[in-house]
Amino acid sequence: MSPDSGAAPAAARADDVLRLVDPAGTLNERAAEGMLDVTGELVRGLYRDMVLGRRFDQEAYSLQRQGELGLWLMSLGQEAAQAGSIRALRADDRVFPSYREHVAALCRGISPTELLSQWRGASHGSWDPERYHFHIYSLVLATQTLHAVGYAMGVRYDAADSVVLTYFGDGASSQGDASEALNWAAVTSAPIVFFCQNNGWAISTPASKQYARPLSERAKGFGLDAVSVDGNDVLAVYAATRAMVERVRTGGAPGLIEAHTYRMSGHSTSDDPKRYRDHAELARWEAHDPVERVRLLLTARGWADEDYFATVASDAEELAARTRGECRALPEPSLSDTFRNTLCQETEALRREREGFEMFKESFL
Amino acid sequence: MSPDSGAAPAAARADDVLRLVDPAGTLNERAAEGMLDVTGELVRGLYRDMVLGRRFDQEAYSLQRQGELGLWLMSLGQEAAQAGSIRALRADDRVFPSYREHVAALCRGISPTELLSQWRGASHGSWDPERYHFHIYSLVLATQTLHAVGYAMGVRYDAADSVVLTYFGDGASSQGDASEALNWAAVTSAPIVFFCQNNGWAISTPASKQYARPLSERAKGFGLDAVSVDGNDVLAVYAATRAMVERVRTGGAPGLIEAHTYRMSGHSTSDDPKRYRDHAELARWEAHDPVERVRLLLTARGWADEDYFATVASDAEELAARTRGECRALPEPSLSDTFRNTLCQETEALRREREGFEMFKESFL
Amino acid sequence: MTTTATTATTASTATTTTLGRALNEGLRQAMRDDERVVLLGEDIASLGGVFRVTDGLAAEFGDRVVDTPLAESGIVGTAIGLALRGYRPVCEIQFDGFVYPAFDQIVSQLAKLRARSRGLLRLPVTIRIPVGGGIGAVEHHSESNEAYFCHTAGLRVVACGHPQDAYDMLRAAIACDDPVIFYEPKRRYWDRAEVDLGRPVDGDTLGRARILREGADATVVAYGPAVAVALGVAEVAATEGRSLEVLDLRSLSPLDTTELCRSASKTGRVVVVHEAPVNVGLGAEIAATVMEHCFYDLEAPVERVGGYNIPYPPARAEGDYLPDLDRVLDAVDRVCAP
Amino acid sequence: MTTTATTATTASTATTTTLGRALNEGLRQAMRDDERVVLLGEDIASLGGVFRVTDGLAAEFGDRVVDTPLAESGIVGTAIGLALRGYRPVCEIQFDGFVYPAFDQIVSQLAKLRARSRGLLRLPVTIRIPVGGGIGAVEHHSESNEAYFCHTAGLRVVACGHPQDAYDMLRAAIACDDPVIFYEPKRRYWDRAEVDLGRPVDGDTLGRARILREGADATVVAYGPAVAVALGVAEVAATEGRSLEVLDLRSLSPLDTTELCRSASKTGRVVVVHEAPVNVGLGAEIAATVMEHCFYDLEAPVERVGGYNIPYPPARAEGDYLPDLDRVLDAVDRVCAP
Ligand SMILES: Cc1ncc(C[n+]2csc(CCOP(=O)(O)OP(=O)(O)O)c2C)c(N)n1
Ligand SMILES: Cc1ncc(C[n+]2csc(CCOP(=O)(O)OP(=O)(O)O)c2C)c(N)n1
Ligand SMILES: [Mg+2]
Ligand SMILES: [Mg+2]
Repeated sequence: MSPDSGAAPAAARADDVLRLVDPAGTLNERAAEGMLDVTGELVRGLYRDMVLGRRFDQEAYSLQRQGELGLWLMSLGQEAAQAGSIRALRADDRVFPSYREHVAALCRGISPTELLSQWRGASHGSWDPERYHFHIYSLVLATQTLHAVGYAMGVRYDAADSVVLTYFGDGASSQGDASEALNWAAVTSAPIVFFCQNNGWAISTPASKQYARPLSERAKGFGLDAVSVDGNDVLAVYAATRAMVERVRTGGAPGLIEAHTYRMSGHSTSDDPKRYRDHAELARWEAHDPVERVRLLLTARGWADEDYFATVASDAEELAARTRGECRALPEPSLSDTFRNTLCQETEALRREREGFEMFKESFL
Repeated sequence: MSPDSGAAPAAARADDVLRLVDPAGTLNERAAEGMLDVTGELVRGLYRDMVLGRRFDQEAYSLQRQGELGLWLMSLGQEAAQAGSIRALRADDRVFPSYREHVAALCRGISPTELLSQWRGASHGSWDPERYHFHIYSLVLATQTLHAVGYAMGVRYDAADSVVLTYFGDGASSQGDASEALNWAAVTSAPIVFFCQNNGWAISTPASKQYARPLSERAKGFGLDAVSVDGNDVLAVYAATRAMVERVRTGGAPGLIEAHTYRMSGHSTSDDPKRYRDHAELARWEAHDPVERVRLLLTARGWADEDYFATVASDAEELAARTRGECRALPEPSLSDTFRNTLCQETEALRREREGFEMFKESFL
Repeated sequence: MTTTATTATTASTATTTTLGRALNEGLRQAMRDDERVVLLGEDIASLGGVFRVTDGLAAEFGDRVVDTPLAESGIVGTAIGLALRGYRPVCEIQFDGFVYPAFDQIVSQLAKLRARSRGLLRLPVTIRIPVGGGIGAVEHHSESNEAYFCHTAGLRVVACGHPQDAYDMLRAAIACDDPVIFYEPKRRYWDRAEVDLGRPVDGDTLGRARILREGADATVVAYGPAVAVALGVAEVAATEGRSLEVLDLRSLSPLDTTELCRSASKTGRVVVVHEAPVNVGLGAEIAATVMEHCFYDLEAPVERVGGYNIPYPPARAEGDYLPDLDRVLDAVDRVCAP
Repeated sequence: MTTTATTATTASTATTTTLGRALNEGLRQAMRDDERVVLLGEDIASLGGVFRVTDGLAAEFGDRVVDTPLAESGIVGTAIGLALRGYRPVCEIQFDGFVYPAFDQIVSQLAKLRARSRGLLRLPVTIRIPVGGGIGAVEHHSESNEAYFCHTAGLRVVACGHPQDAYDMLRAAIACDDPVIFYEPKRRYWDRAEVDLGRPVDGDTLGRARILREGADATVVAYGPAVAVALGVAEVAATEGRSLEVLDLRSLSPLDTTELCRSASKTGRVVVVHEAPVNVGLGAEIAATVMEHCFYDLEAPVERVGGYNIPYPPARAEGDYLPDLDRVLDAVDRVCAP
């Protein structure tokens, strides 16, 4: 691997990376034993999550190209890492995402409108974190990891048994905040799981320029429990996350999961990955597609037939159609709302400023 | 060890902590072999450094009590960690200290006046970093670790063979900057050694509230080479530092040394350690004094006689007298100097402001 | 945890105490009244903080007083998380100069999260910062950085100037559902005064400026540590036959423009005093605001007396840096010149 | 590394190009002239930066263009270390809203190290920051945070408004021995103009404001992205028979008080335009300064047109937030009202 490339597919990696299903769809029964009861229902559900997530991402991408969104950050290729981890949580386990967790968000019930609003420029964050137990996106890298730790301290104060999970990237790991969070969690034994989607790249910067040792080792150095998983293997991600979350729920030390995956698109619709990475790398990863191997597994086991696949495909198309429709119908934001949402109790000064703005605006009507 | 205490003396620690001389002054020949050629000259020199450093610290403490200094941060107990590490460097190896490295500073030839100036309130930093290859103190914790890494990148650009060493504390290790620096050094393979004086406390906060795993393990997790040493054993510190510095000088990966030592005084002359720690802990550490064990070794080996000890003691008194005299003679700072030192090229705006100040001040003469 | 009822106020709660102690009592009372108030900071538990403002609170409230790892971004970042969980964290920043590592968490997260979430999130976080110079401290321990936070939308910024306000304003800050940067004038921690520790929480103390001394010839506007200087100036000026009005801003953002402009229009002459550098400081906003609203009432340009545009000097030169009686009187002379 | 001779300026170096390209050429020339100039930033090497300002430089200068780990405090902190070793680092902050993690390194280290070392240390560090809104970006990508740095003693803060200044000022910033915060108006990166790429380095471009258009009735003061707005306003006002003077500040700290006050005294009416929130913004300093020096020449209070005191809004509402032609013309009407 040249020093200037993102991570290699997990296949080429050391044995300490957990994998249950290989790219050919073969389930490693021995590895799964004791970790996971692999049922058709479970695998079908995860497959559906991934297919819908991918279709949604593709639709959002098109909407950006059509000028309906200002920007889109694609989740293509990271479906397994997201669906596998979010489905391993209880509905009331609190999630602090970064900004690319669209598949996870959909699994939590967040609607296409709520997800697109921010990228259309209609809001900065639109869903109610309380309703979905899923915080709004954080664009300033790694800041959410500290929020997650604080929230987990609160869970501990409340003697509640929910667990907090925070997503962050290989690039974000270099921020001081990320390290402060890992350390803080270890020191306070807060009920939290850090989930790193290591997709090999931070915009144009390969993971090899981001760190010298795997992030899972860093986490151990801070005193966290840590595991590495094939992030394109949804069952491995699911199993590893569930095991860690349940351990943390019952008082175990906080942990980190490093999921090795790949950002198959550019960083965003503004990015041109051809400027900094080889097509060959992408091709290598295409052979490790997270969705395909699950389809193969479902077929091989007879857990799903063509009807099932057709239903999922048509559900995906329906989601895409809904996404298109709702995106265009998104209401325009108003500055008055930003004024009103700046503080809980609008100050006199702010009210005067808002009224001045509104009067001026009206003077043009 | 209760969770609310600083670290225990290295004696009570695991075997992976390097020690060459025990508190009874016995040299572990086997451990030293290959690492260090222990000569009378070497040990006498380090002994002298420590005695002078301790006497200087004591004098500064008195000066503060007499109102000559605004504040003093005592180095008592950390003489071995400092003398052992600084003496393992070449004179042109650049040092980025924190703020308690008085013994190291004296070893580099920095004068008592230069050291006291800041604590008397006569300057913020008074010596020339270029002259002593020793940066001014950094009071904002861990910030200097990044400066050190940047400087080391410059050394590498210059294809020079000097090494950078930066001091920081157990408390400072929790700052985001410290982690960014460890990671940055590992990624760039910068020629740097991080030297942590883990003295068990950050003001009133015990190391047990600062991290969950030893800092040396954290460093390894970032991809640095790391060792733990008995920080009260000057030969162990010297040997470990020299080995690591020479490895780094010849192209080895950057490293971290965690020296377990103890802050035998309060955090500063403003601090009252009785509020937060047991006298018993101090007593335990007194039995591990860094100076005493070297005296015992020198005596046992016949490397020093009473005459020698008397000479060192009188040199120490001379240093103390000089310290007293020079402190009182320190010139008062002037605001005009701060004006002139704010920018290299004084702007018109600043010149006008300075002249305004000077005229106003003169109007009272 | 559940919120207990507010403790009843009793009749005889007035006592003579220091500003630091008044803050301590304010924290204690807030923690007794609401179990969701938690304290985060460096050395605030067993030590009681380097200025002892949290003295005794760990003993009474146990793990609700947290000695954190040494990381200011972590302090504010985790406080945000706690607030999202329904807590009311009060953070202590050990000294003014150590708030900068937390700047991103304050400016991009704490201040903006409510607007970013379309008003769905509440961030009742108080950040206590001992502020200013005059105690002979080493570098980074005498900073006045209020202008940074005043310029940041989404924060409320306040500074107390004497013991009663310290108590009242701190309680109001903790009760406020919005983030508050709470400045404590460190060289006034030991100032003593009669303080009523039984006053009910009054949100108004957080937003209203207050006339501390009425006067006719000019207004001296001050806040935090400079309030005592302004009062001293008024004393001296009175002996010279000059009647100065002293306005304690208390709220630095938003400004109480009504009270400020009322006084400015009345006297027609304004001097602003603060320790922070004058350049792009809060005094500039006050001057611009007064000009905007009282242009035709002003007899002279607003004078600003504050720090120079240089880093805070070594302690033995700080006397020349801090706005003192002489410099403020000189400015008063200038605005009053015919 | 040794410093090579300054490349000779040739006669025909004028070319039509964009502001972004002018910056790129400025960096290239600076790196050719002085081997101690090194670039640090995220995605600046193979990608050439998200705005392509460093395009092609890694190919020409190899390891002097560093794709750093993703950590802004690290970028500025290591730049300081490099400067102490004798280098002249130029840091790129990817977007304005990402400079805050580096705030402590900028404010307590970069700005203060020279004073802290009694003038023994030099910190020739340039920090390039694409600034401001108007490009339909997501949150944290449209911030105008110059006031924070202007209020910080020990820094020079500049903003370029058009391609020639972009080139000249960047070269002067890199040549300056003091730290410079260099703002690039991101929505003007694609503005084209004739630029002379052969001009010698001239420190004056760093400190001097410039009159871009002479006028008699009022002065519009602007900088960075607002300069084009101000010029547009002057165009429109001219058609209405009003003659506006347009002053491009260029240097935000220190202010060129001489030029500012000359123009203010001449027209007697001043409107300041910037994108940052007005509250405790640079406009406040300009208003206060003008009042202080030109009190008796002023016909009306200085008007400030800028961002409201709220976090930057979602992109589809930014048109209402940014000072535009209408809002500035409205302010011009106010200052010109009899
Ligand atoms: C503090 C900060 N600095 C810079 C950026 C600009 N930026 C946005 S995404 C990104 C790369 C992030 O990489 P990674 O953490 O690996 O996440 P990924 O995009 O791969 O999901 C950068 C540099 C930012 N958002 N925040
Ligand atoms: C960023 C920052 N926060 C807080 C402080 C206040 N402070 C000064 S020393 C200290 C404890 C430092 O402990 P450690 O790093 O272990 O060094 P030691 O004092 O033990 O040598 C604290 C909290 C500071 N100087 N800088
Ligand atoms: Mg990534
Ligand atoms: Mg310590």
